[in-house]
Amino acid sequence: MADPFEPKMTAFVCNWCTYAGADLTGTSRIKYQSNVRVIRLPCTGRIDFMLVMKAFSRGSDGVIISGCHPNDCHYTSGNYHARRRWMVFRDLLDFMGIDLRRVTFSWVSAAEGAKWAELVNDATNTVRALGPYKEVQQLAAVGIE
Amino acid sequence: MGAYLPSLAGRTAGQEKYMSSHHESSSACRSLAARLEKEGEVSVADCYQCGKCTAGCPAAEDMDLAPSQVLRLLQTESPKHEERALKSLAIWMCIGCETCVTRCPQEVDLPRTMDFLRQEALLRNLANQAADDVVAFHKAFLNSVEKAGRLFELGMVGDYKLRTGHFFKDLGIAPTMFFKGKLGLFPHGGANKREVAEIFARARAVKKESQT
Amino acid sequence: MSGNLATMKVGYFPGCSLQGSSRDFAESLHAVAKALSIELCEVPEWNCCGASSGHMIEHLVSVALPINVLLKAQKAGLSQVMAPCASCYNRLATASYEVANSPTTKAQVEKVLQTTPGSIDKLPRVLNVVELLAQVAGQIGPKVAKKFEQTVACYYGCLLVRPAKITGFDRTEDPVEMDKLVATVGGKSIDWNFKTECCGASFSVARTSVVGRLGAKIMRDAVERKAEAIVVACPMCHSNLDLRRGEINQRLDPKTDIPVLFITQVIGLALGLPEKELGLGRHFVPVRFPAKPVASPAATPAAQ
Amino acid sequence: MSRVGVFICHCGENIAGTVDVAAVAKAALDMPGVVHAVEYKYMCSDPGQTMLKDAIRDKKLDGVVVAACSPRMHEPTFRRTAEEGGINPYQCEMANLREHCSWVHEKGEPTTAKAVDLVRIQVEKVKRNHPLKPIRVPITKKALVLGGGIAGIQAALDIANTGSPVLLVEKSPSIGGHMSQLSETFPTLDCSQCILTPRMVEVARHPNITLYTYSELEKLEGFIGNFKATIRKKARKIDEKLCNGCGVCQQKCPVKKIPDQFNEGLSNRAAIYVPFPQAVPNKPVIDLANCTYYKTGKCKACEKLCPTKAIRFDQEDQIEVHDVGAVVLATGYKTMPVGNFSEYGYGKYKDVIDGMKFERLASASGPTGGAIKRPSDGKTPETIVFIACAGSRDRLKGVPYCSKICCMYTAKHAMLYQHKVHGGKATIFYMDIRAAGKNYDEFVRRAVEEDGVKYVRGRVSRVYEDNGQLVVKGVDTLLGGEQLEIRADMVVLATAVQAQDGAEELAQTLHVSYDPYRFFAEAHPKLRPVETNTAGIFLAGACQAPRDIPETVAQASGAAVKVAGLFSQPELTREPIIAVVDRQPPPVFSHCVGCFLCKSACPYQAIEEESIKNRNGDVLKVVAKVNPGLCQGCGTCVSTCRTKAIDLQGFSNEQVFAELMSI
Amino acid sequence: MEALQNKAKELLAASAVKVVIGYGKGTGESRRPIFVRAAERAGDLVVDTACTQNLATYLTKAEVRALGRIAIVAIPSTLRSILQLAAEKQLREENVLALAIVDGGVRELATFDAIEEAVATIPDAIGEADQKMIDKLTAMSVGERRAFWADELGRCVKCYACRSSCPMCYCERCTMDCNRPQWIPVASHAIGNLEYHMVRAMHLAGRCVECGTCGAACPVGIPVHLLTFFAEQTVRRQFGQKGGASAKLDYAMSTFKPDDKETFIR
Repeated sequence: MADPFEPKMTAFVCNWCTYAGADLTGTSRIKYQSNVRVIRLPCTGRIDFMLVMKAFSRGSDGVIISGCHPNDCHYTSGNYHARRRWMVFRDLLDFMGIDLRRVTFSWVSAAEGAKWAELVNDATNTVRALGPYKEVQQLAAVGIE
Repeated sequence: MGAYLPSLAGRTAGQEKYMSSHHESSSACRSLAARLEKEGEVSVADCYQCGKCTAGCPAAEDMDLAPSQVLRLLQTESPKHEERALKSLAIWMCIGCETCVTRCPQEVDLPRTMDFLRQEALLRNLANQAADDVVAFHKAFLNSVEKAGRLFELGMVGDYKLRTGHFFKDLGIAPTMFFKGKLGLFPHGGANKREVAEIFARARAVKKESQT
Repeated sequence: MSGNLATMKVGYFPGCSLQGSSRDFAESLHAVAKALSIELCEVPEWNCCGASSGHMIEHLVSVALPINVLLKAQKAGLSQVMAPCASCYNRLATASYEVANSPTTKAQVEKVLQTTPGSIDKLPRVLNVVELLAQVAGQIGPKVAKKFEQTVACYYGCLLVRPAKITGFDRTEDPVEMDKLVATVGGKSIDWNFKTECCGASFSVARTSVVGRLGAKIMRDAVERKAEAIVVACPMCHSNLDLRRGEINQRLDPKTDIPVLFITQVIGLALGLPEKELGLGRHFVPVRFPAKPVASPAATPAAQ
Repeated sequence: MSRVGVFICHCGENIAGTVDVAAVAKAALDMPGVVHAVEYKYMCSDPGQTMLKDAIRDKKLDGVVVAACSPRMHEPTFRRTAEEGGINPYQCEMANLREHCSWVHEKGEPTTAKAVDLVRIQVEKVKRNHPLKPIRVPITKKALVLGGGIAGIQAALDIANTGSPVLLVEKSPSIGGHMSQLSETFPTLDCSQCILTPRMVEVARHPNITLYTYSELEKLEGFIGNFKATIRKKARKIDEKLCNGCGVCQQKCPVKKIPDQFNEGLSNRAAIYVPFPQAVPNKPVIDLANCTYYKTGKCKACEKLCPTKAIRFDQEDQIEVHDVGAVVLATGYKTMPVGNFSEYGYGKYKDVIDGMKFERLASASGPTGGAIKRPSDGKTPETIVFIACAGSRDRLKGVPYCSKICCMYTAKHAMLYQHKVHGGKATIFYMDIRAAGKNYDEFVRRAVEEDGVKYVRGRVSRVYEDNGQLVVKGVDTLLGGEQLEIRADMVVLATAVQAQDGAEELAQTLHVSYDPYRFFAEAHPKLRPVETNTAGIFLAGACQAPRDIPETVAQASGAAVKVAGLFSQPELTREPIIAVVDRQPPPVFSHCVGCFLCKSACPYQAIEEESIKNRNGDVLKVVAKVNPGLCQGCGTCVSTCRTKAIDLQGFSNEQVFAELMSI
Repeated sequence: MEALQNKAKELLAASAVKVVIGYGKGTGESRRPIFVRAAERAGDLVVDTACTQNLATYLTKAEVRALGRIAIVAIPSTLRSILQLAAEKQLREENVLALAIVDGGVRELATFDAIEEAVATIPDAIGEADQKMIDKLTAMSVGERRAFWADELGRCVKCYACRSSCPMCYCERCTMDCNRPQWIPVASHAIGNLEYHMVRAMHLAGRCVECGTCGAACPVGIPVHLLTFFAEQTVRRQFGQKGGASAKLDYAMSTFKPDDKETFIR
């Protein structure tokens, strides 16, 4: 624990808007913090809430979930379904005592390269400030024989 | 339509102007359009200058500015233009018949805008002289209400005449009115005078703080 | 609102002019209401609604005053309030609309009137006189004593029908409710162009010339289309077309002396109520059918 | 145990300049399952790709990870290469070391560490990839065109000319649509009928086109290449084969006073009628609502007098079902009913008319033979006022959008009027003149400069009638808002263009989306203007947005090409990135419990119910089944499925889970 | 009570149904589910306030299905279960007859429509104690909640009693049993337990009929039902949809409105 804490960020993004947006961040050479690891899925509709749970139990300190803006979904309505799922899942996370400041939901379009950089930086900074997600990581330790 | 200051420059310039006029600065830094949007919930930006309001306005021929021009002057957000609107006779000639807003394709509430401009013009002492009688009438009217809780027509007319000096105007019809029982010689009781007076007072107070 | 209640109870906001310049309107209204067994419950301690000047120069006042009236009515347990004066009607309606649709204004008004939160959420419904009469039109027909067999021009003016989203009354551009009432009492009403054109309203005092000009247009079209009288439901329309007839006639050739009646007077006449009760005597332009040219007292003095 | 090869691209300095590629390669070699890891300057170059192919062969690789640029850039490239190398293309994944790493982070250890992670993620994924085959779907090479206006006609002809059969369905008794009602057309003033009629006839004669007039689409099932269309042929009550269009029935029909829709009510027609002389097909139809026989049970005059005995009072609607591979929507528009513009007195005053009525008045085939006459008294209007934007750009009473064609047709109307009524005075009240188009602005200028049309910049507040004339109260905003009162003999409103009635319902039957104004929505506003978001359904003309004739025709041909392109393939091949429902040996059959919650989650109605039966055909279990033709692979169903019975090929639970666990 | 017994007798005698699932005497004051298959045993049926378990759980069990048409003694949550199961195509109208307990008496509900009407009259309220608890929890700080659940779920032994007692957990293979990938570790440990209960809550959001049987079934007394109750409530609050309201599918989590309102997506 000598060197300063660098949060482990996991991002689940859709292929058509946010992943493309992140590509644009690259082509526009906008720099952002390197903590994030992106997992690419076809659509936010494909993002199983279990993935978020697993990300935490796997030791992520923060999670980013992002896809197409409403109306822009490549699959017309995958993001609408996702949004509903998040609206419930987020409440449940909170109800079960998961710190919502560690979960960032966002719409980033293929044109919003800058927004992606900003998003990642904000999320990373927030989580860095919060420190490692001991609460859950401890849980993980408990009872694993 | 000549070129005008870009709105930003306009605003700062506007500030000085407002300062010089006795008027609390806070609201001053914002353009009339911006304040109208906040205080009156009317967006002059919605107006695309089709002129339908002017076309149907019964008072237009007594106005020095067409109603649509009044909106245009606000759209530029330049103090120069705002002042022209405030000094115009037009805002006082508006009868409030609501014809314009009833037909406006963009639902811009022009009567409300006119109300706003009249109040602002009074506040800044910019009211057009040619409208003195109109102003006098409205003041007399409200005065009467503020005092008696209800309008006392004879009193109001008297007050109006004092304010305007139109002593002989309408003198002819007065006796007839009286004789026809249409002019009460005494104010009507019945209203809760204090209450009404307080409403006036508090309203003015609230208005002020809403602007600061 | 079913049209045939034994006695119908409705809140009543006279407004200032009905106590003064428009006594005749008041008298005829009360007479007719009595005849149709409508109980007009005057709003206790009512205050002026601020029309026509309030909104012109002090907006917040112009909202607070009417709401204050409606709150009193609400306290008195009145579910609807009828304002005979079109101007009052419009102010009451507008004020209710504004507090209902603009949170900011609502908050401010609550401050001004120092009301308990929520109390201005369920204000009484505002009616104009024509709306009220339309509600009981069913009972008027049978009660008609002598048909009102004149051809008239129903003049609605501005504030009964505008703006639609606020008054929500009748057809904004081409209203018909008053015409229907005239028909129920056996009258004929003409189809004309100035039903809703403005007559100059509150400029009656300050800008008589405007009233003269606008009034002239209105009268001309009505007369050309063979109207024997103008029927109105607004004190300002009435005084502008009646009291200011001199001003108007200066711009008319030939001059016209057709009378201006309140809709309540028309119905009153049909119900056979005595002219006195209907305040017909108070008019400047005498009520005669057919109007024969008289040197109306209004004609002379206005010219000065 | 899988044998994965990792190929790290320097992309010149783009990656290597920031990421320690050698270190990445070294780290990769330590990853379980990786048997080969190299770095190279340009993986996408020929030598780079050859290197990849050789490695696959020599090192017997069964999976490949190319760590280079974004998969959105080169995934297709490297998958092809992998295939040429001898493995299934879907055994190749890309790690995005450029856009997501080297270009967005500073040079340094953390960046290299991230690069390694990105590679590991893909290695873990590729180890769980399965060989996938592109999906092949057969195509029925027959097109359905909905709407027989100029858009439908053009699309049908273009498709038919490529050799594919076309069903053209029109709901009214004749094709031709609005264009057949028009007088002359801007900007060339050539007569609409003259250019349209030949096309209509061509449609009728074309061997590849089957014409369904007076018919409607009832139902459309299936998916791209494999639609099933149910068409209702409404009963004309005549035998089209026997009828020779002599027209005796129309002359003899006792009911004559029915407002003629084609002439916008400016003339009357009989209860049995052909909509207009040039109608295709030129066969009458009986209007049940007005026919005396259907109202009273008596009459039958037409039947008695028909020389070919073609009248069939007992004729019923017919339902036909056809397989089609593609659909072109060309259902057109309607003009806004102006009833709600009471301030203009439309409906109250006979001489206040809309643009379409004016077209009929100006049309040589119209009720007045092309003479401009007032509907009220047949008098020639000496003064005429045109009001633009009657409904368009009007939030309050109309539609907020610009109807696009009005500026042009109003200019045309004024011009025609000036040509037909010498010394007539035409005034146009306008807000803006939108005349963007080839020779459009020139056209408008001509109206002003040569034909003396007066353009007044301002809107009209009110129109009212005053002894026999219409008083138009307008304003001239260019004169500083001066009020302007014109006493006109006739007023023409340029009414807004709106989506066709029933557009919403149709969109729902077809599962195409539509905008707030009920116009059908294109798949992409710029790049896919004639496609809908439902594969195999295309758009032409004003059913998508207000359009003029040139645009409509162009778009129709565009749609036709899309159809032709689709039909040119032997069969449809699609990315195998689709969802599948698992199948298990009996007695389980599938982990799917058949709750079908996924069904409502699917944006494409791709999920069907499949009954698993035993030999004697009794149902053992009903489970979900994904239609590979419809599924687009969004995976929404996968995350809805509680039993994890549905999975998405290419992004399977196992793959994604492994990716996550590798971090 | 007699009413019910007679009805059951009559139904079985006429073999209008093959079995009546109802409540019988359990140890002490408790009640246990019983399956009455012969008219003469109808007397074993008991109805009283102690009958709180949601018997609908048995409707989807193959063994029970095999018996033929089922009559089931139904408390409100049972009725909702029937509708939800119907909506999820797990139940056919002709195979089930609900014997709803309405203030002591018994009402025969043979059609889904009838049940829908009955359900429509049930207020959207859960037990007072449970509601209090939920309110208490939501009032806590997130840390306190985490502590609360860590403590509660710490006792979970993954016996799956909650799952097997739940009428909506009828899946033949639960996510829990899915091993490729192994979403949730088999062994019982804190994080796995957290994940497991999150899965249950999410899977029941918009489907939970709020019977609380899962909570009652928990051998170590974890209030697991609060999770599904909360899930159901947040669904109802945000989308106005409700589990077990109709036999026609209206599942909040597989439908959407373009204007669903949230405040957290940036």
